[in-house]
Formats: sequence, C-alpha cells, structure tokens
Amino acid sequence: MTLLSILDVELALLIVGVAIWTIAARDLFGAVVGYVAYGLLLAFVWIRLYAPDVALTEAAVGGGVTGVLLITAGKRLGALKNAVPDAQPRLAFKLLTAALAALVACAIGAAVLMLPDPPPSLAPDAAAAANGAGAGLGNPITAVLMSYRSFDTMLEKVVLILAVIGVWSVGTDKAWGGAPAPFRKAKSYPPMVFFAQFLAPVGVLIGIHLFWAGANAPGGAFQGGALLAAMWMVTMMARLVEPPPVDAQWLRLSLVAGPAVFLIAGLAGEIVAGSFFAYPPSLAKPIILLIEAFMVLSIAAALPMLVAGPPSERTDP
Amino acid sequence: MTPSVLAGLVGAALVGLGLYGLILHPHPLRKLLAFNLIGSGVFLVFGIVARRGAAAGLRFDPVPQAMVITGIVVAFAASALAVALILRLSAETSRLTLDPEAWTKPDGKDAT
Amino acid sequence: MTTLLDLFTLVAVSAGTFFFFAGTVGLLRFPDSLTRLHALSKADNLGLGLVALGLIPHAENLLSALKLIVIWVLVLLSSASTSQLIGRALRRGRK
Amino acid sequence: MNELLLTAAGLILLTVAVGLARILRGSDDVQRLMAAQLLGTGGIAALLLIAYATSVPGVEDVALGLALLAALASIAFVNLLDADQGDAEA
Repeated sequence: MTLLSILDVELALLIVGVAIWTIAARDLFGAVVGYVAYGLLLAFVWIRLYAPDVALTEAAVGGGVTGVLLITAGKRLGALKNAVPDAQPRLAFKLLTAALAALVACAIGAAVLMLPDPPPSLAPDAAAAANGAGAGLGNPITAVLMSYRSFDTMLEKVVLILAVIGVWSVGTDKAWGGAPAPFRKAKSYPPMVFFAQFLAPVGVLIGIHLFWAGANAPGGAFQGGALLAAMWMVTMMARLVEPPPVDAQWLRLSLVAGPAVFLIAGLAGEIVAGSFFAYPPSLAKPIILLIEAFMVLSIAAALPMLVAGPPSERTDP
Repeated sequence: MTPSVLAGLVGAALVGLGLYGLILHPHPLRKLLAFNLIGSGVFLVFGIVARRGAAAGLRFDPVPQAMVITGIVVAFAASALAVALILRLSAETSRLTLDPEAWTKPDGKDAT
Repeated sequence: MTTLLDLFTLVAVSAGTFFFFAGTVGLLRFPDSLTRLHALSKADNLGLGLVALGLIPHAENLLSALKLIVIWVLVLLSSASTSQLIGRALRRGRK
Repeated sequence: MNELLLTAAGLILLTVAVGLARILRGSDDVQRLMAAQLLGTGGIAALLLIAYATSVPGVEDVALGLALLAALASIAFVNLLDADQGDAEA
C-alpha cells in the first residue's frame, strides 16, 4: 500500500464520517454545520480526481454560498420548537429503510467496480470540439461548456432564472415589489465591516481573474460568478449595501443578460455559420468570452438573490 | 485500488446514506441535507467516469466534469427554492410537518 | 541549489505540520471555548503559513508563488475577523 | 520529496479529522462554527500539499476560493445572533 493510497483511504473515511454525522446528528444545527464542512471537504476529493475546475465550483457553490443558505435556514428553523412531530419511526421501518439504502449503495458500488475497461469516452469528440468551434480555448472543460455542450450550459442559466422566480413567488402578495429581508437586522458591527471591506475587493479581483483565466486554466464563468456572488453577499451581510428590490430594472436585466446573450449568439450562429450555436472559427474565442462575461453577471446576480429569499415587508424604516 | 474506484465507492456510500436520511428524517431541512448528499454521491460516481476517460490522451474526460459543474449549480438553485418553501411554510403555519394527515386531525400539542 | 531548496521545504513543511498538531492538541486539551478558539486560530494559521512558504520553491511560476502568499494573508485576515466575531458571540454567552 | 509532502498532508488531515470530531460533538452552536475555521486553515494546507505532490494544475485558485469562502457561513450565523438579540452593547 503506497502512501498516496493511505491518504486516499483517510480522506474517504473522513468524508463518509462527516456524511454519517450529517445524517445521524441529534440536533438540526449540528447536522447543518456538518453538511457545510462536508461541502468544503468534497473539494479535496475532486482535487484527487484531477478535477480542479469541479473542486473550485464545489468550494464556491457547495461550501460557501450553500453554507450561508443552510446556516440561515437552520438557525431560523431551530428556533421553532415542536414544529415537527417527535414520533420516532418504528424499528422495523428503520431496518427496512437501512436495508433498502444498503441495497442501493451496493448496487451502485458494484456498478462502479464493473465499469467497462477501457472506458467509453466522449473525450475525443470533445477534443475535436475544442480544436474546432471552441478554438483557442486551452481549458477543455470551458470548451465543452461553451461549445460542445453549449445548449446544456444555456438551459442551466435558464434554470437559475426559474429558481429566482420561484423563490420570489414564495413571498406574500403585500411584499411584492419590495426588497428581500436584509442579511443583517441590527446595525453593522465594526469588525464585520472591516472584514467585508478588505475581502470584497480582493474577492472581486480573484473572481474576475478566475473568469479570465478560465479559457486556458482551471476556472471559468461559473467559478468566477460564484465568487463575485459571494462577495456581494459579504457586503450585504456587513450592511455596506442593501438587497435590491425585486422589481429593480438593473437587477432583472442582469439576471436575463447571460442566457439572452447566449441565445442571441446561438441564433446568430444559425444564420452566419449554418447551425445553432456554431461560431465562425476566427471569431470563436471573442464570442465565447463575450457570452461568458454576461454569464458571470447573471450568476453573480442570481446566487445572492436565491440566498436572500423572497421579498419581505419592511419592518424597519 | 485506484483513487477513482475508491471515490466511486464513496459516492455509492453517500447515495445510500442520503437515501436513508431522506426517508427517515421527519424534518424537511434534514431531508434536504440528505437529498443533497445523494446528489453529491451521484456527482462523484459521474466524476470518476470523467477520471477514467483518459482515452483521448487527456488526463480526464472533460464532458462529465463540465456536466458536474452545471449540476452543482442546478442543485444549489433547487436547494434554495426548497429552503424558501420550507421557510414560508413555517412562517405560515408555524409547523414543519410533511405528514398529510396533520391537516385533518386537530393536534393540541402545538397551538397554531 | 535544489538540495538546499528541498531542505528548506522539508524544514518548513515539517514545522507547519507540527503547529497543526499543536493546534489540535490545544483544541482537545483546553478547558473552554475561548481558549480553544485561541489554539485553533493562532497555531493553525502559523502552520498554514509555514506550509505555504515551504511549497513556494515548488510553485510552477511566479504567479503561483504569489498566490500561495495571498492565500496565507487572506486566511490570516479572515480568520482574525471571524475569531473576533465568534469570540464576541461566545463572551456574550449566547447559544 | 513527494513522500514528505504526502506524509505531511496525511498528518494534517488526521489532525483536522480529530479536531472536526471534537468540534462537531460539542453542544454549543457557536463553538461548532470553528469547524469551518479548522477546514479553512488545516484543510487548505492539506489540499495544497496533496495537489503539489500529485501535480494538479491550478490548485492555488481552488485554495484561494476556499480561503475567501470558508468564513462566509460563520459570518452569516453571527449576523443572525445579532438579529435575535439586538445590538445593545456592541
């Protein structure tokens, strides 16, 4: 057994251990903190699988932004005592569920062990796409996202908008048109303001760097956008800025800008290059960067709005 | 055992754990956590397919990896929607049960 | 030259690991939350700094080396701020 | 050299695991927030060591992301505490 495989087993045990804690913890908040730790730990596994792009996304979205969402929800719901019936499921039912879960896990495990060798792969197609329409992109993942599977990426942006609409519509009728509840009810606290003031500029810089470097190195629109979103959230948490009202024109424009520009570029491809989402080779890289820039804007606007929740009636003037 | 196979087995274990929690926990937020565990387990299994796809001379198969990135963002959007629904339910009824019969039978334990 | 740089990495990374160990010992042995917070933030941040320093000779290029330093500075500042916030919450005895 | 980096990563990961177990089992919610801090320091160190030993490109950016975001959850929580109690003596 080599040193590396010992490390892998250690990491695997740690991940599964924290996952078990998330399921088995007695109180709600313990489970939520466990899940946040688990999200950060997942980034390790992706590094071990040589997937720094995925690790970056997992760290930013899974660890950071989801952390704020769940901690907030967990704290608010934790205050509700007896909201859920205490009745424990019967032992037989528990055992039955455990058996079912074990069966599913074993089936997936067996499938993992019996994967065909050599594995079927779309990598050659993707490599061709990277050399063709996505020419000039050194990062194959960005090439896949923006060229080979561009339709998925566009629809995923649409899903984000749908989710924002869904979250907004959960609010009461009276509050419609207002802003989501501020991230912090009390007045700001100096250390928090200091934290936001140094973190936000650095984070915005790093976010833009990730987006820009994403054409050739790990990074890209998702990761850059998620970092920018997190920085907006930090400034809102310090009450340096307030959440915007949901009917603000600029907010709505930023939300739809990503998919809209993507769609326009796709339709233009139909006319100019003969097929949907085909970019003329000489212009491929600038067009992809343009689309990505608007995607960054949309992601940075959508994620904080998802965390902020529905518009609320203002209680403080 | 290669790291990919190990990660795949971890993914399988996570799906099993998540399924167990999803069925047994009465609290909706705990169910959401469990559901996210299932999701990340599936991503891991999908991700090792990426690691194995070294066929094209790449160190990984970029197609599944790109789709996992998309998947993580979509999973977050779904979680955010679920949290908004749960919070509204609690604000509206000051209870959090998903038990369908809870609406029909009067329950003296928690006054609404 | 490489031997010298490797020796530097060896010393820095080993010292960093030691400080992580010390931080965890403090976490386990100290009597209350505030002292545990102290052990965690001080020892672990020193450990991270030493590890980052030790990895600099192995960085791919100048930008990577610079990023290693930025990572450390960022963690230092953010852990100082959060320690302050957590410490205040602990002192006020809130749960 | 790689053996050294991997050994150090393994040891640091072990201390993180022990610390995490200790923190999560605590009864105080505020104390549990230290878990995020533990992963923000020990986690990043282990991540860097593993990635350098297995030569994964661009890992500095992942570590930068973690460094920026690990504190976010704690900040959110402290914000809610203040909201509950008002900022009487801040």
